[in-house]
Amino acid sequence: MARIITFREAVNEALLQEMERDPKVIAMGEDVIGGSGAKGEMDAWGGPFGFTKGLYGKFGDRIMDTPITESAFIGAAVGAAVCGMRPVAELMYIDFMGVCFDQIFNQAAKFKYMFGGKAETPVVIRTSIGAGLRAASHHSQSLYPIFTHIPGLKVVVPSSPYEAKGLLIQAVRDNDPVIFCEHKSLHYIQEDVPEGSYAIPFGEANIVRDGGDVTIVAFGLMVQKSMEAASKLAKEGIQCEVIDPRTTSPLDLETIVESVEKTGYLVVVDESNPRCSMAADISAQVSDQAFGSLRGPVKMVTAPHCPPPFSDVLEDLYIPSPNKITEAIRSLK
Amino acid sequence: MARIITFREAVNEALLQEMERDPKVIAMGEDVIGGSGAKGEMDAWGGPFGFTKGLYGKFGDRIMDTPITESAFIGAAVGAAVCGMRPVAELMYIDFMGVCFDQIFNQAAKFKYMFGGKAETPVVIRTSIGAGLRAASHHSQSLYPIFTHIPGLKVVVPSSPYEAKGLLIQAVRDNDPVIFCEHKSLHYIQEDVPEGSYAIPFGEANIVRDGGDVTIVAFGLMVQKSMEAASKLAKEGIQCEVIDPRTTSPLDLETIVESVEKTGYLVVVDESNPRCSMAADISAQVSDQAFGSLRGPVKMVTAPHCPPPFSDVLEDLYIPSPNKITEAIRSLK
Amino acid sequence: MNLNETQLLQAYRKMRQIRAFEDRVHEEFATGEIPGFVHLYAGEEASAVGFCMHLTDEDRIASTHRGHGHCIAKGVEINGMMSEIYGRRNGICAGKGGSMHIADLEKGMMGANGIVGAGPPLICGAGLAAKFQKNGAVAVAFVGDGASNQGTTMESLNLASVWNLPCIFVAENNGYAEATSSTWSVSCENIADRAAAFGMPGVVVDGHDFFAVYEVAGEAIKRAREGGGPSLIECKLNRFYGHFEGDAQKYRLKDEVKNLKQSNDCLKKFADKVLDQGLLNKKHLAEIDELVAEEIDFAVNHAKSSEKPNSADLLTDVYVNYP
Amino acid sequence: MNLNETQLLQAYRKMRQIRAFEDRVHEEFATGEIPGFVHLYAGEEASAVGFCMHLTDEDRIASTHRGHGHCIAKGVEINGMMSEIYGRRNGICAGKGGSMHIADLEKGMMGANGIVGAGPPLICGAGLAAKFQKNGAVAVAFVGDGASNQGTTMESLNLASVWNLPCIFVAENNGYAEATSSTWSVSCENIADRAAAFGMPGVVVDGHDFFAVYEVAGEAIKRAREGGGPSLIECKLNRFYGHFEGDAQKYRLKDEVKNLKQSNDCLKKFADKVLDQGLLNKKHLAEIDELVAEEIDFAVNHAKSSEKPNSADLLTDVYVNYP
Ligand SMILES: Cc1ncc(C[n+]2csc(CCOP(=O)(O)OP(=O)(O)O)c2C)c(N)n1
Ligand SMILES: Cc1ncc(C[n+]2csc(CCOP(=O)(O)OP(=O)(O)O)c2C)c(N)n1
Ligand SMILES: [Mg+2]
Ligand SMILES: [Mg+2]
Repeated sequence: MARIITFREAVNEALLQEMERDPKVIAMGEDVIGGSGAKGEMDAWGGPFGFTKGLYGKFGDRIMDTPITESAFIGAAVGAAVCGMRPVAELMYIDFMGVCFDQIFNQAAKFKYMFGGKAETPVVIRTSIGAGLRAASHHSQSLYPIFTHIPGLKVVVPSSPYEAKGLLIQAVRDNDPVIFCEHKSLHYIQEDVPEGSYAIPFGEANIVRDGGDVTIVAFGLMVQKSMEAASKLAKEGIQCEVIDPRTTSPLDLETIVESVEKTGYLVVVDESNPRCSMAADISAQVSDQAFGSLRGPVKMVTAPHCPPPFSDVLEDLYIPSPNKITEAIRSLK
Repeated sequence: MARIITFREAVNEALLQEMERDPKVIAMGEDVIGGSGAKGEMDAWGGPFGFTKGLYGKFGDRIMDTPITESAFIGAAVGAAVCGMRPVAELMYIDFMGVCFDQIFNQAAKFKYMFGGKAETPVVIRTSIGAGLRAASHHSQSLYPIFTHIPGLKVVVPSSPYEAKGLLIQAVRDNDPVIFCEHKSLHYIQEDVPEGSYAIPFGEANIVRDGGDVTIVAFGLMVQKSMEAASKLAKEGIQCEVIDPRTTSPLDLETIVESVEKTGYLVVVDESNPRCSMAADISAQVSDQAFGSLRGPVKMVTAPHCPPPFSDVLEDLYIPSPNKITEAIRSLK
Repeated sequence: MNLNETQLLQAYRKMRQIRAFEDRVHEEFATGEIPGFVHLYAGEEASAVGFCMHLTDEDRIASTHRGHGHCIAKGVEINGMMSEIYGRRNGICAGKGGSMHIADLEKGMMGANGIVGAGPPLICGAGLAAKFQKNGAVAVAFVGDGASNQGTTMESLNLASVWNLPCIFVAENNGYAEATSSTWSVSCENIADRAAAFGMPGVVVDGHDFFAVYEVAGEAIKRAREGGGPSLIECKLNRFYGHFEGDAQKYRLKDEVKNLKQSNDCLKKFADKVLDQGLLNKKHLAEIDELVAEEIDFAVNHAKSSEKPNSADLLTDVYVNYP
Repeated sequence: MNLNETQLLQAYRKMRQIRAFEDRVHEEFATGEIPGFVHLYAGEEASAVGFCMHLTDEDRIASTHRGHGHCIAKGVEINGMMSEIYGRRNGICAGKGGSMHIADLEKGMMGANGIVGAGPPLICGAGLAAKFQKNGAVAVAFVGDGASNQGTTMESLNLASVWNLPCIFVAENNGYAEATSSTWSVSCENIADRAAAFGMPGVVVDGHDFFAVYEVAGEAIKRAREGGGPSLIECKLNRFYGHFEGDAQKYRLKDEVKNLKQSNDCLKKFADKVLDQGLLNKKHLAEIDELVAEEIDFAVNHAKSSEKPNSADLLTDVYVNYP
């Protein structure tokens, strides 16, 4: 029996189930409860998007509001992780990473290595990514390539409610630091999601659509856009294979390479800016590993090399669209 | 007549000449003078590597020590730039970016765009990069891919004293924010550097060595390592063309593509970690633009996907070596 | 307090402009025509105006996500602002910035900011520039109570003190950072108490009282202009709307805003005082109210009927030049 | 002060170990055999030992780039430390961390740190974990005077206060951050004065006086264990070497260190007091000195004769698992 819920609800459910399962799981962030110290209701927000709503009622002090001090509370999550807890911290927007990146990339990511293997840092940092809300340059970026660049981090970019639930459960159970990137334009997407708990392993790509003519690799919201493009092209007789790697690090290169060996063509769709991006990363790795199979250049469909603009007209041009994807594919054939 | 000076001296001279030329140029950073408030000598350090030594004697208050608060003083440099000054701030190690990245990537980089073109932010951030000093994970990274990813920033990676002087002079005169990455293993490299002032334009690659068999693109210290590899291979009859793009953003793709059209083979040498790296970036762009000219896969020689290790044995394996470059090239042929 | 009639009229006019601007944006937002995130400054006007009345275009301010009031107080043109909020090509930022990034460097307005706590470092830079430019200018950073905890803010207090910069840090304590009370998030009684930790004067002022703000601001600014260094001033005030447009405000008591509007409206307080003391008369104020209503009306109509950016604009102004 | 003989011997032994360790590393560094950047703690021993004497393995500390003293005080094994500093495979971090990253989580030592100000947020996390684990543990962050200005440190003071964490922040004010005087970089009289800005007790203590540190530390730690929340304690002390090995120290007066060693050596002060008061005798101390000298000698020889890592180690321990 189908149980249709939103991405938001899927994330909430994953958190709830993991907090029920393991008392070591705690959560923290700015207004993840909402109302601390105020005279009105507690749990007034549940995070700016309501993702953590209701957890306070169920888990009390295991979920904590924080002052606006990302270095301190993300660092606290990292420190608590190394001391045996399993914190899930919310970095409200990935755009805010610039005030707390050190605790993520020099501390969490490197402890295990620097300490000769003797540390584990099972922290999850949930954060929202992506353009589309007319939220302008400081609230619309897709900075996961920066996190992907850092050895020691795992980076997850879920593409749907089903994926979000299973991947977040895995993130909480995972023993390495995980950056979990929730695209703001997916929040209200709905789909059938099992009520029970399930974990989707990291580093295993999902072949969302089979096809023999061209391989599309896409992340997060871009999987949806790629599926639209694939449907259009199918009508013209071009069969796209759409691959959602789920995690940028680790990356399931094997599945991508296998597909390219079959299709001979690859298009990577990535909402981040183009330079040193995931699109470039996958293009380069596939060129390296499957050069002989490529029958045309790997095409990259990304945001342009500019900050996310505010105005709707410009923002719509900024975000990779199904049209741009179909154009890229047509340019190959 | 040859005038042989070190990289360190070349940088010092560039700063000195620009500060003499333009009273708007000011400099700041932790111990860039050294001795503020102390009872001993002023100008006791001139920066941890002595790069700014002597400037205090010449320019007094135009060079400033700072407390250890990178967000505040890098942000102050950015703010002063937008208010008509031309600050050169020293971020001692690029590894420290995590405590001040916001002021760089959300503020400096985006002002012009967000403000509809009405701001200019001519700030230079000098910083040291690279492994080799056994300085371990927090003092050895080559994080320029992260800065290259950000629209609005320019990123310079000089490869020699001559290059450093000309590129830093350009950086100070440039009207956009510039990240200037000085490799620690280049500090004492010497070469002939003109005494007079000269600017090397951004986005114009330098063909360091001509060759028809394979193109090597390399940055910073890696140019030197690539030249070693090229000399070795020349003895075996393989002629490498070695290209130093000088700036990763803007990138002179044209020169690289022209070379690849000639040689058919490309190896990119990049000391940063491999994922979403400059190696991947150039590989992907060349594959896109010159697919038809490539006669083999683009090979990437980078640091592995791990933090920089401390022990000399491990660090030597971490840094791309001439050997690894020649191996990559031999694997092509 | 030595404000002449012209100044009093100006103060009232600015505060009324801000209020009318915000009330109208609130209404217009509800129609769905204004895109993005909008944070309104209504209720806090006395702070922005009390400070900016002392400033010229050479003096700089840095603002927050809640920036409309600071912009207007600093002289940013209202039509350009409204067009910007509507994402139009003739917006003050060409439609690229929106509500959270309005800036006008010619007016000394260094930008609203999407990053909490990003302003204070920038203002250290503005203060530093003023020192080198020897123009006697000062630089003012407005931050919220939430932002007052941010490391960037506290680092800046220290830097401004160490470098003896002509900077003023204004903590606008409106009681909340989003849904979190400042009584909870700020670990000391008054934000201004933190001034002692940075060797500078700290003053708490009633942010609903324009005259009190004006006076305290004047002293700090004078001191800074004369080389006396930075200050930290906390304005205790209230916001009349939610954190952002769309906020259900359940963290507030039911009648909180209603009561605040009655007891702590800076515009009402201002009017009462100037009328009481016979400094201005009712006609003065009524004329301004009417004029401002027309201005805002015009700005909205102007914005709505203005063109949106076109596709060629997407890639302009990323760099001054990029080969 | 209620230290029995065993405790006094332990205190002296730890301080002597640190001193001997650092003096020896200083010598060995000069031979060129020790790679990388090394920052020595000699002169500051009373702080690390004065605090760590109150702690068990369940209690956590976070250290700085100048970490050897904190490690030894917290019980990290000296041979493993020395091997680490020499980059050997049997180093406490398998040769991957080096001097700036020595850690031993089993001993509650969360790491030296290459990033100034990185420790305090981590210590908030350790304090938080202790709260959930209900083990009565506390968490102590050591920071320098330079680090005390860093935003991360001040944010952590606020967070620890707001969350009422069992954390102690120890500002080791040795007068300098690199070549910069703390009288210049810290914009108030005492770092401990900043405690008021975060609603916690702040205490200044003579960091050359083990007994004074021990007492102040004990109170703060007791308070934290009992749920009374965080404290900020400033130890005024001195470092006997340069910022790092190789520092010419021109920012110091010529005889500064020489004089300090005479007047402000925590080991001398300790010895004088315990001998004066007849708490220990000369033989006690001499035995320890000798024992420690042997320990350090052994550690150095052991390190030098130990294997370096091998190439297979390069890619291990980046992740717990990575498919
Ligand atoms: C670095 C950063 N963290 C969090 C946010 C999200 N955010 C935007 S406004 C805000 C609350 C700010 O509160 P305060 O400083 O009191 O200003 P007010 O909204 O009350 O004017 C938060 C948490 C942000 N924009 N930037
Ligand atoms: C974020 C950061 N900024 C700068 C540095 C470089 N640095 C290392 S130690 C140091 C001085 C620290 O001074 P203090 O905190 O007083 O500690 P001390 O060295 O005196 O023990 C500096 C500036 C760093 N490692 N990290
Ligand atoms: Mg507020
Ligand atoms: Mg110090």
